[in-house]
Amino acid sequence: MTNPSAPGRNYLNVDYRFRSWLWTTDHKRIAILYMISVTLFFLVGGAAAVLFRLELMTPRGDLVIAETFNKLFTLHGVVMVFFFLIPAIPTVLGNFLLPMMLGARDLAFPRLNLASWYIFMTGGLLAIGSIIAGGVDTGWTFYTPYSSTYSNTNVMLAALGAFVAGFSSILTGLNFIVTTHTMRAPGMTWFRLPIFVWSHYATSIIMVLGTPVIAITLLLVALERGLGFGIFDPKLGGDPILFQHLFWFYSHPAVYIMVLPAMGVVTEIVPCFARNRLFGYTFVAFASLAIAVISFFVWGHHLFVSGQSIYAGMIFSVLSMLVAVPSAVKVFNWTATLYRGSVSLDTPMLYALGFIGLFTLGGLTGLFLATLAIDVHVHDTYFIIAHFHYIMVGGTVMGYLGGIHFWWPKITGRIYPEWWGRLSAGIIFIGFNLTFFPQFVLGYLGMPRRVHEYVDEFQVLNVMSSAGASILGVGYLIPLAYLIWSLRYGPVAGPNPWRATGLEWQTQSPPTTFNFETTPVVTEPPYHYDPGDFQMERIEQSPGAVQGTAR
Amino acid sequence: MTTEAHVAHHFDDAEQQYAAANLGMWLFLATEVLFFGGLFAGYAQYRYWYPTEFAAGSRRLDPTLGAINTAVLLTSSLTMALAVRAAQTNDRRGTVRLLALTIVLGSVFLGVKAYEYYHKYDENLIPGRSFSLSTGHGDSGDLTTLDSSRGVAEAREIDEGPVQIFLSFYFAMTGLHAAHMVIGIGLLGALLAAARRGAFSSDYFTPVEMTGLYWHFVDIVWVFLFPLLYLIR
Amino acid sequence: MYMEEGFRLFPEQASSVAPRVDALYTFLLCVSGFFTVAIFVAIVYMAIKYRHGRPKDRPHPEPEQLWMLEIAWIVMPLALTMVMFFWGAVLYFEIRTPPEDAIELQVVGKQWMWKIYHPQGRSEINELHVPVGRPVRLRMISEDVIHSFYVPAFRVKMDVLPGRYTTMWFEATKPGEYHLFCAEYCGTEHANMSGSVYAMTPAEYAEWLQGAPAETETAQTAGSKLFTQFRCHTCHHDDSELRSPPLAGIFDKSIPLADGRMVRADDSYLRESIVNPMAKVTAGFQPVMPAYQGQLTEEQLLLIIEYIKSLPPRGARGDAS
Amino acid sequence: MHHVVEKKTYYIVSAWLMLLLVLTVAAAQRDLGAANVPIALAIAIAKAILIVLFFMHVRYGSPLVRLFAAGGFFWLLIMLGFILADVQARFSGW
Ligand code: HEA
Ligand code: HEA
Ligand code: HEC
Ligand code: CUA
Ligand SMILES: [Cu+2]
Repeated sequence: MTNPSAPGRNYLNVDYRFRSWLWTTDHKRIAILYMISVTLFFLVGGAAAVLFRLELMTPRGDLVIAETFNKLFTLHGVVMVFFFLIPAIPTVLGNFLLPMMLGARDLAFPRLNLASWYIFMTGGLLAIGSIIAGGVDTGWTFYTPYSSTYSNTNVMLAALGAFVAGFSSILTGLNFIVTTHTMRAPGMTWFRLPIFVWSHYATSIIMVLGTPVIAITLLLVALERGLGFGIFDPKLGGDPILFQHLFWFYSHPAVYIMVLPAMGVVTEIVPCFARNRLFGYTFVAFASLAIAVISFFVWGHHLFVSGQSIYAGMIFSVLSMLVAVPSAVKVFNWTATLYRGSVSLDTPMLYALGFIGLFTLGGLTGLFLATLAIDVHVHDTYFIIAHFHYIMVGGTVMGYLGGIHFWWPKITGRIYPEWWGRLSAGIIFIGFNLTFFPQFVLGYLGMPRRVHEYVDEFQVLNVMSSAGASILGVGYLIPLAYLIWSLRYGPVAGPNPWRATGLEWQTQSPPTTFNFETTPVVTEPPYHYDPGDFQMERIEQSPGAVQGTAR
Repeated sequence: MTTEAHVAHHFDDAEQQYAAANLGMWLFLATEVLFFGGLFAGYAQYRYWYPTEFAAGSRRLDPTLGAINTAVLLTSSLTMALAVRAAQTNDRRGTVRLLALTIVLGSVFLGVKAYEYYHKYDENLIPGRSFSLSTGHGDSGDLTTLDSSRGVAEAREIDEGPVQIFLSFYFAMTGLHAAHMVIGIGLLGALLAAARRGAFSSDYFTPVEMTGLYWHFVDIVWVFLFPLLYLIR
Repeated sequence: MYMEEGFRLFPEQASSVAPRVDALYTFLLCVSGFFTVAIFVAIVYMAIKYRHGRPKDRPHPEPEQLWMLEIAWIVMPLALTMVMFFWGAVLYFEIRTPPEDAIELQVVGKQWMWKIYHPQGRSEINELHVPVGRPVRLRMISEDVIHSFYVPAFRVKMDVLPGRYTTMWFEATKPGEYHLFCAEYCGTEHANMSGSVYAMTPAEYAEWLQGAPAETETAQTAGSKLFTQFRCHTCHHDDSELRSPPLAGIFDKSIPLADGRMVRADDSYLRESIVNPMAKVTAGFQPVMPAYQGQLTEEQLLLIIEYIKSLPPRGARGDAS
Repeated sequence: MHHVVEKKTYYIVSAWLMLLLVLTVAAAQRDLGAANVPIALAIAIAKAILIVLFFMHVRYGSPLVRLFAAGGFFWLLIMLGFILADVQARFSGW
């Protein structure tokens, strides 16, 4: 191994051997490992979506039989949730940036961090194994007694996969929390932390305190299938609703694991491209924590028609309303950040603004669901599907892509092609809305979810949705292509192409193994952008970009 | 042995490293609380629904063995705490001995547990298809009431379903606890080896202390399991 | 057949709650529309007005935090959500509490069909005939996994659970044929666990009931036969008061339990008292009743319970203390 | 942070733990009606608190450690509280 701090060295070119990647403890290299893994999982989940969206073009089940269809949406849900969206931002961008934003040399437990990746991959392989062995057909929610007794598919493998991946999530969260507490650079007080760090801190709380509950729940399902335990079996007097309580105790907070990090990304991007300070920093910071904490009090809103008592339903409804308020605060503050700024619409900014708009729509439709009387009608219909894809795909995936573009120069040292970036952001926005907006209408019309055949009158909207999905799929493939292309042919970026604040931009791109030559000292609050500073150079024309830092 | 030798490259000093390890361990334990917590929640619900059956199931366990095991485990916690103290005070021989003692006590606990499990197996009390309350040659005086051979009019037949749920909880909770014990003993074994090499001193005893935290936590879980499983009337 | 209804954006309103749910829905649409448009417009407007490369002498923005503004946009959404909550909760309470005078039908869900029993004895599969203008209450249970009974045109839905009764009610307002779906995923043929609800004028409904095959017996008669067949009557007869509680008129009464708790003798309680009598032993009696778990199907249980409920009350019992 | 606890303290705590063990077994022999469960739980909680404070050094730890130690249990209470509230409500036929 060559000296990591020799000039011209960075974390990427310090060692090329394959082994040096598999045994790395460098948080940045681990982030790259994760990036490759979750992208593959995304393609697997997306391919399943393509297949079942094709099936849904016609009201009859003519492309795949019922069993296959059920396995497809289960695969899609499980892979997208547990192996793509939950890890996506924390383990890729979080891993890469959190230590740098704090001014630290690494996460507190680098070896644990690598272990998390291995655990994650083990879980992923188990899940993929369950597909190869014939698939699973329970839906990502694994409701008992269907999953525990009736389904004759590979529920055990899939549940164990999610169980194992859960531990990776727990360890990542633990690592982040400890790092944030103990590894901040001198002068980096809590209120000088970028919101990205606050969001990841809040996310980590959920990971650490929520994930173990799903772990034990899935373990019990596995025990019930494998050894004949009887905790959820109604034949023995077991309560089917208990499983739902335990499942959603984690899985509701988990939806905020999926959205909080994206909110963090957006909060970094918006001030930078508005050249303006973040509006209401303290409110945005505390809103993250508030969301994380309140999220643990609302899980029962998934059980409004499941036989949960009416009174529990009412309590959960009112608490669900409360969780919307901090989200609203964030949306308003982001919007206000544009005020009197100097806005440029580069690709990351397009994604960030897309996030704000689509998250707003998705979140507001969440309020429909939290409103008891409406949920009775739309529960388990396509309205739900539309709601959460607006947040998870329109919101989080947009946020993730925005973040990838924003920090791509830092991660790789190269600039992606801006024109292609804007084009694909536009395609994704249009394709997305075409896919999922009709589903709101379908849902209110009463089309149940998880069906491969449906009544004829729903066909028109379904065709629109499938058409949108194909546009969306193309939209996702374009960045995949040009980002890989830019690794070799993209212009060299230089340390701070966006002229952004934040410690991660104060070091070379790509950074060295230990991030900073000397531990930085922080003297200012974050986001000290100046809108008067309108001569920001366009990066494409930037002549003075430092040569030779990239590979 | 200097302090700095143990500081990993990314930490500034030993203090920071210790704080990180300590916080990390506590967070891990918080995770563990909720891991077991899922079981406790289910347990609470069913115990509330099926008090009679839970009592009947509990009577099939042996409270004496449970109490002995509790005492063993509480003692092992003491030896563990003393082992940490020995490490803190540079008492190398003490550390080694106390760690060894803790391992022994932990193993005794597991031995008793294994014996109990075997007994349950013998009595057909393992949840599953072969589960049955009436077959087997149990020791409980209540068995008379479970005798299903009498006529319908007299039979006081207890519903086996919820009893099976109770035993499912028994095995899931104690099984998970035992798994934690096994891991704990493994960790202690590694510590023991390191302690014999003289790895720990008043400058550096973090691994001993962290393993201690884990061990005490496992003890706490048992402190709740014992009355909830063995002592229902 | 459905095609003639053609393409539409809003579902049919065919029950008494449907217009009220739609009104609430419209309110939420307006709130959402307002905020979505406001935010889109704000973003687009500012992105243009303050666009980069349009140098203006812009003073530094206001101090970082404007407390009044922040508080305003905390309080305003909070107030709006509370309106949503109360409105929704009141309506939900109604949707979940059936009126007293409802006709009661029994529904059994199993993979992958619906079976429905009318009190007069007629039963049907994957079809439900109801009169308009009368509240109808469904008492539902599943033989296997969780299902969910869903009639979009009525805006009602309720999960159907194994091992426990759930109820649902509606009052159809418009004669016609409507979709019936299973909304909770229940396995391979979940998509086809569907059928139709026929809302009929009361006259038609009466006629339809008459159309039952000749030998059909009412639920109560069938239940009473089972009651004898399973030898329940050996213990529970008119003057059994000493050994076992008489069952006449216990429905919906508060029952004191041996361990001091009180329960309401609803359908779920009655069912549990039969399949697992030990769970809730009635105060003052020995727990000698055998458990019928696994011996009676849900259908048989439904019928027996119908029979028990039909027994006329016999004076002061059950609502002691 | 590196507080060394007196051996005596450990022995005393240990003696208390054993005493509580005897107490809980004794209490279980008697039929205390509805009080049985609360008493058993109270004793278990007392034991747990002793262990956490002394054996696990929380009494000597930083406020942050105390917060983390309490956090897990608090979250457990959230879960238990809501699930049992629903169970109770369903039991009463609400
Ligand atoms: C990232 C994921 C994510 C996020 C962030 C959310 C956020 C929210 N969700 Fe969603 N939800 C899911 C993912 C997500 N959800 C998934 C996956 C499911 C289905 C699971 C399954 O069954 O498979 C689901 C299901 C679901 C249900 C259950 C429906 C059912 O099955 O019957 C409910 C019910 O209350 C609900 C509510 C909410 C609410 C109130 C929010 C709130 O947090 C939203 C808050 C945001 C806003 C409100 C927008 C911003 C605010 C403004 C622009 C200001 C104006 C605001 C006001 C007037 C208040 N969601
Ligand atoms: C968290 C993330 C996430 C993401 C990113 C997505 C992405 C998408 N989802 Fe998914 N979805 C869920 C989470 C997610 N979903 C969950 C949790 C469920 C519930 C599951 C359940 O009920 O259990 C669900 C359910 C669900 C349904 C309902 C299924 C049903 O109930 O019957 C539908 C229907 O349209 C759908 C569509 C889509 C589409 C079109 C995309 C698109 O955004 C996907 C776009 C991506 C691509 C198109 C991939 C690009 C790659 C290629 C094109 C290569 C293809 C290669 C080959 C074909 C060889 N999803
Ligand atoms: C061996 C006698 C016996 C037989 C046979 C029997 N029961 Fe019972 N039943 C009892 C006793 C005693 C009780 C009260 C104690 C209890 O709740 O377990 C009871 C309670 C009940 C209750 C609860 C009543 C209340 O007041 O709470 C119902 C309902 C019931 N039985 C229905 C049935 C049905 C239906 C059958 C037949 C399928 C049946 N029983 C057979 C003895 C019997
Ligand atoms: Cu029955 Cu879906
Ligand atoms: Cu939720």
